[in-house]
Amino acid sequence: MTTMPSYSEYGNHDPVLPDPVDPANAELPIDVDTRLTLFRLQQEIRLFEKRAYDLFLRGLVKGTSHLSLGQEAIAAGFGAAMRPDDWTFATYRGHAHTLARGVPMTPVLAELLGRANGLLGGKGGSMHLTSVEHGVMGSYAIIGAHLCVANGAAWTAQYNDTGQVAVAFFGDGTTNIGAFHEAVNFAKVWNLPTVFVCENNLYMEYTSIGHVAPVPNPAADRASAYGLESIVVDGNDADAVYTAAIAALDTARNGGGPSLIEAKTYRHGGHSRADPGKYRPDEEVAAWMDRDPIPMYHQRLLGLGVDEGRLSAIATQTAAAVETATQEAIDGPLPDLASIYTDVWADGGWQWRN
Amino acid sequence: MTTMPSYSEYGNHDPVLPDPVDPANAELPIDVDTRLTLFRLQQEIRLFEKRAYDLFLRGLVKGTSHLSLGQEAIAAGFGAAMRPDDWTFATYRGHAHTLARGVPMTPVLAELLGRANGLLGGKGGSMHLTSVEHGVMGSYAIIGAHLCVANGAAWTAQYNDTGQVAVAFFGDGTTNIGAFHEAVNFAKVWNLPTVFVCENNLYMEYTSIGHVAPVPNPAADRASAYGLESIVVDGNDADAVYTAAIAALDTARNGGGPSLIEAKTYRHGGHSRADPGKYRPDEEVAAWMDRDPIPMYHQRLLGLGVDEGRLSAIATQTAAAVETATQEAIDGPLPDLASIYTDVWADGGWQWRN
Amino acid sequence: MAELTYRDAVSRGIAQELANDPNVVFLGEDVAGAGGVFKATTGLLEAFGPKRVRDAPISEQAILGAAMGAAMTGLRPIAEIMFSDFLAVCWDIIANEIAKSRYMTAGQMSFPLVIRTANGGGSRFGAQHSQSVENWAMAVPGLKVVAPSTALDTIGLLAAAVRDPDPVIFFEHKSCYPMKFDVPDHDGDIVDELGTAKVVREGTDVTIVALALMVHRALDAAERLAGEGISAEVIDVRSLVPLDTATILGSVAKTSRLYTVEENPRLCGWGAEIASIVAEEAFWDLDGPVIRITTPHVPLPAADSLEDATIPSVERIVETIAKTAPN
Amino acid sequence: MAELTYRDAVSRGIAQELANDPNVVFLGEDVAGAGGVFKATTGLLEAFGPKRVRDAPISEQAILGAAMGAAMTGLRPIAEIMFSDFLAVCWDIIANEIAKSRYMTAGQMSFPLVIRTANGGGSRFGAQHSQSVENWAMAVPGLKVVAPSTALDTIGLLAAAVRDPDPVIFFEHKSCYPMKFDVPDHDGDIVDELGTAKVVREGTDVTIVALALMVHRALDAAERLAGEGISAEVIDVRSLVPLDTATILGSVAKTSRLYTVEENPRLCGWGAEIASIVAEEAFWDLDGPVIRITTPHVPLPAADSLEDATIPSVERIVETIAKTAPN
Ligand SMILES: Cc1ncc(C[n+]2csc(CCOP(=O)(O)OP(=O)(O)O)c2C)c(N)n1
Ligand SMILES: Cc1ncc(C[n+]2csc(CCOP(=O)(O)OP(=O)(O)O)c2C)c(N)n1
Ligand SMILES: [Mg+2]
Ligand SMILES: [Mg+2]
Repeated sequence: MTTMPSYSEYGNHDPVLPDPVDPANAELPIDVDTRLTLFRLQQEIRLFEKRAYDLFLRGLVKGTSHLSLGQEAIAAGFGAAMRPDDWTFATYRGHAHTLARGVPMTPVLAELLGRANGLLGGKGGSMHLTSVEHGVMGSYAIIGAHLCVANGAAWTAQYNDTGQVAVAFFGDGTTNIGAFHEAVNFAKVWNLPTVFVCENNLYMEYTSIGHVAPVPNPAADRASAYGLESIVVDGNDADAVYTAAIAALDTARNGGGPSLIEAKTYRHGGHSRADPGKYRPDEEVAAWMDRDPIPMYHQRLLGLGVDEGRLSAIATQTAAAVETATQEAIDGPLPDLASIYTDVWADGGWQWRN
Repeated sequence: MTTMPSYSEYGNHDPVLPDPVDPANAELPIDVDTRLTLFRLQQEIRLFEKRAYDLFLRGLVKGTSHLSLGQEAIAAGFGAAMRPDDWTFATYRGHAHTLARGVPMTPVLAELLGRANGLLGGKGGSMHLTSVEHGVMGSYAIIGAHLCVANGAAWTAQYNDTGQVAVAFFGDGTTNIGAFHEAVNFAKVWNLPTVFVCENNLYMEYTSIGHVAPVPNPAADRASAYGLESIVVDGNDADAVYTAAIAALDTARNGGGPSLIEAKTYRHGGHSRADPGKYRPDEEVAAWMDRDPIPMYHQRLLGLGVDEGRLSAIATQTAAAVETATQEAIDGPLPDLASIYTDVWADGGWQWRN
Repeated sequence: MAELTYRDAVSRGIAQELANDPNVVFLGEDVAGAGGVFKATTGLLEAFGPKRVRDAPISEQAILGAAMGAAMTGLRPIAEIMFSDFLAVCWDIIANEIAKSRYMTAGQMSFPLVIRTANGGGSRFGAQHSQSVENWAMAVPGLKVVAPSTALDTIGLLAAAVRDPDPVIFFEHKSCYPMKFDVPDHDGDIVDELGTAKVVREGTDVTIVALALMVHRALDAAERLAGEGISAEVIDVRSLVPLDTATILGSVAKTSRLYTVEENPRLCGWGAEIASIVAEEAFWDLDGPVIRITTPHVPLPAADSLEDATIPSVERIVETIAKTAPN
Repeated sequence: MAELTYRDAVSRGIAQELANDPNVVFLGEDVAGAGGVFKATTGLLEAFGPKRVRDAPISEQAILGAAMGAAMTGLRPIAEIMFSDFLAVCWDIIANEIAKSRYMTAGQMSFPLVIRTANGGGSRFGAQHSQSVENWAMAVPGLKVVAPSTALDTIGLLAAAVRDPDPVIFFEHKSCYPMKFDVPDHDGDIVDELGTAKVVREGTDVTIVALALMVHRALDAAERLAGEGISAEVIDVRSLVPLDTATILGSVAKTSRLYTVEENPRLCGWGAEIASIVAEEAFWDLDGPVIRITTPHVPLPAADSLEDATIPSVERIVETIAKTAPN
């Protein structure tokens, strides 16, 4: 008799609760300036994305949008750890990673609104944020591909011996697609300086990762298949992420080849703007909301003796920056329709015939 | 400083030598009739393929062809272990697996010659041997796909609770492609009765698997990534293969889900008819020729007290069958040109318009 | 007569076929528990259970491989590929395996399966979630290709696709999902016929051939052209393979002028195929150039203002025809 | 004047470009140590070393992803996909990523890369190793598409492709590899120009447009047609994107009759695109139907006798034209 796996009801599976915070992370050797940067980056992403969400509700953001609310510590940890000339490869859930590399808020928000002053002049939209100038080498909306593309940048670094590293972010659900396998394997075979970072937020779109992956840690439990070390970090703790990032980046820079890091986290909202996220057990949502990386990090900094005033100043500055960006984005003109016909080719045009 | 992996020269890499035969395999609880079947199947494949090779040299086989000379124990082991209603999914290197399921020699050889009495009327060729009647559900020439397709047959078995099993054969090089990952993972997630059999013959086409895979056992070392057991068998010992096959088939039939088996073996010739196989260290080739599965098995049977006469009778019968098949294939007419326009659709035709 | 959205027509069509034949099964990503990201498959899991309506990992090759292997062994799978852009990640299974295996095996195997996928623009999703790729499928021998424009056609053509013994790629248009249509009351199952185009508006001066969302725009354009004294016949192609060339050639014989309205980018679209058929077989019927109105040969931009100016609009159809048609 | 096979022209072209620019790199399966399964890349590893000529695992998505990422960061990769049929396993990287990323990023990135692949039939390899899929690439905005028919064109167009700042899919025809061609002595690099068709035979009665292997058949057919009193002009399209429509339209203006000879299966081929362009823009020049001579819309059979009767042959070209052309 062949049997189907037992089917736990939708939205009614066992809740997956967060581990308690490891107090040792407060002891990690990270200087206060870096910690303040980590705090600031998380704040920026949080406030920016909350605003983006408000603007959806006001009907100003027309397409889809995928927020990282709750997952900010990962983008911040890597943003602070990466060298300015390192490369980020993000997914459709890429606002956080774009901001974390220093891209200003206005062009990002204007892009979400489809304005001419958008980062991509309105041609890319929320899912394709890119700023080559800041090392943000694209946000990719079809699962898996960008892991392969990141290897190519890493290859350039290896070829030119520049010490640059390519970092690719992706989700738990992505570990099931073929391109994930090809990319990680290829990076190891070619010994490329690529760091693969799985943000395991426990769900693909609406389906629990436990339903669709046969191992508890969908990235880390597969590392050995590529001769890599299994690495799991607390993705809600910026210090833990930062520390793991520094280690993996150093390894890559020094010819030690790729790493695969799995960061456990949770998104506060739904998968995309269309999704209320009702498939998640209440208890699970509540437990993870209690593990919100930002208040937690705020507490940590206070515990480490940082002055509350410095933290609230960062929050205030960030809020002001969001206001400015909002105004500039809303004031942005619509793109020139002629831009439909630009930039297919490197000559700036689109001509396919004479 | 980033470094490239050291590059061992083409055809000059370290030889990979076979393990010695495990004498315990002679003690495996396999009855003599089964062992004679294993012997006969290996003989049939060997003599058939040698003849196929002669016919290439005579210019009668027009396309390409990929032989399993040296790898016969794997097809034989599974052929003997499978239930008649189980399903085989083979690659372009599929003559062996087709014969091992009981498909007669004449239509297989005639197909290689592009004749009307070919298994596929000349429409498929060497790389696509299929006999649904015998459970040979296709030979697939693009790496990886058929592992996914095998799951579909396994799904039907699961859906109808028939106890049938789908067995997919593939090579070491295939473990690097995305479809491998998706297929094995999917089989485990859906708990499907699929048995994945990697015939590790140490080379992809002309490149040593050691150059392009980061783990020593490209299939078995990846099993844990899918929550599966790591299984390596001696692919040149039909008894070892048969025993592993029975175990995996039983597990699958009884609702225990998929297995991934890696069988170590070696091809005697080149990758395909175009390839002299010069990239292989002489010492390596010699050591594996000494480990030829057929003389080895012959010796085993004699050691187990089987009469030499029974073995030579099998050899003689097989040789006669190959002669008959050769004659019937060569005598086969060319396909009717009208067959170009048949069997695109289930109605037998090709019409795409009115 | 009931009102039904195109979106609900999809789930009604699937439900009808699951009820009709116990060998019909349905799989995809987020299709069961979640009812699909477009909410076009809600209620199916509840009605038919997890054995027949099944969620899959993000593994499009595995999904379509499973559909193929199941079809060759007796099931009749319906597989969802969430966005048609993602056909590219499993194109090998579609174009090289599913399409060719019946032929290569001299008819030993059949592939009664349907691949449903959300096609087309208008949702401001950008270049990787908005493509119209029906021409990719049309270009591959061995695939049937269908793209309905209304709720009724969605039910009927989906049923025909599921009951067809060959593989069908079924393109649902994302911008049609929310549209409401009248569906006449009907006893028993709604089952349409593949390979049949529909004259959705009769006319005498020009023939406009359109597909999916573009049918609605062509109809609006025809209405406006009537105001300018041009009588346009509008044909909803519905099925690219098999293709109902008789209906198209018949119309051109009457009007002597052909316009195609395509959402796929310009080069090698289905419009080029139909234009070429007409330029060969109805050449002597033609009174003027065959004109294709297409999305220009560029990837689709994301911003609403840009996207709307890229895909053929009612205005562009009207202007192009008014400028070039005799009246 | 030296004699060179098309096969050797490939390795000469790659070698020229590796020598010309230190940012040019080459990767693929079995391309370095083994010199390629078609022996079209022999000697490159020895001449340029393992840093620039590199073997890859069987991971087409990883290979093209690496090419794409390398191109956006300053290298100029040439990637081999062994058979063009296998483009289907990495079609996402090609059609959704490489083709669109420049546009989506408003020109922030460039993709100066070449994907070389062995295309076409005649080798009795069966339906999964014999396809002509140049039309797949032509249908995707953002890709340039080239297919040479001679050794000289192979060197020159490959060089032009490598030096071009945009992604080029370079289709080499398997049946051309063993063909020998005269290559004039030449000082310095051989560099041709994309987007230029060649009139390879002048004629006055009909225009035959062909690509790759079909150019040779069209030339043979033209020779035979001359014997029947029909003067055929033969155009080698060479580059599908950019497309040299001027040369084609110019020829049709002269002959008033167009025939396309395509190896890709019939529906939505490049012939349909050219036929449609002519039916729109040169309609008043035409004296009769535009006729496409194509592989029928079936997968390719493997047996030599069947394959030869499926792909357009010299006979079929001659018969079709003789039957329909004025003379
Ligand atoms: C090839 C492909 N299949 C399906 C999708 C649709 N899709 C978009 S996001 C997503 C879930 C991804 O889950 P995960 O990798 O966990 O990332 P997360 O969204 O949770 O960050 C899916 C299925 C896609 N974009 N590409
Ligand atoms: C997707 C794809 N890439 C490349 C090839 C060309 N190819 C045919 S066989 C082969 C090597 C396969 O090696 P392995 O899996 O070890 O099987 P073996 O041939 O050794 O039995 C390659 C690269 C192919 N058929 N399909
Ligand atoms: Mg996730
Ligand atoms: Mg091998």
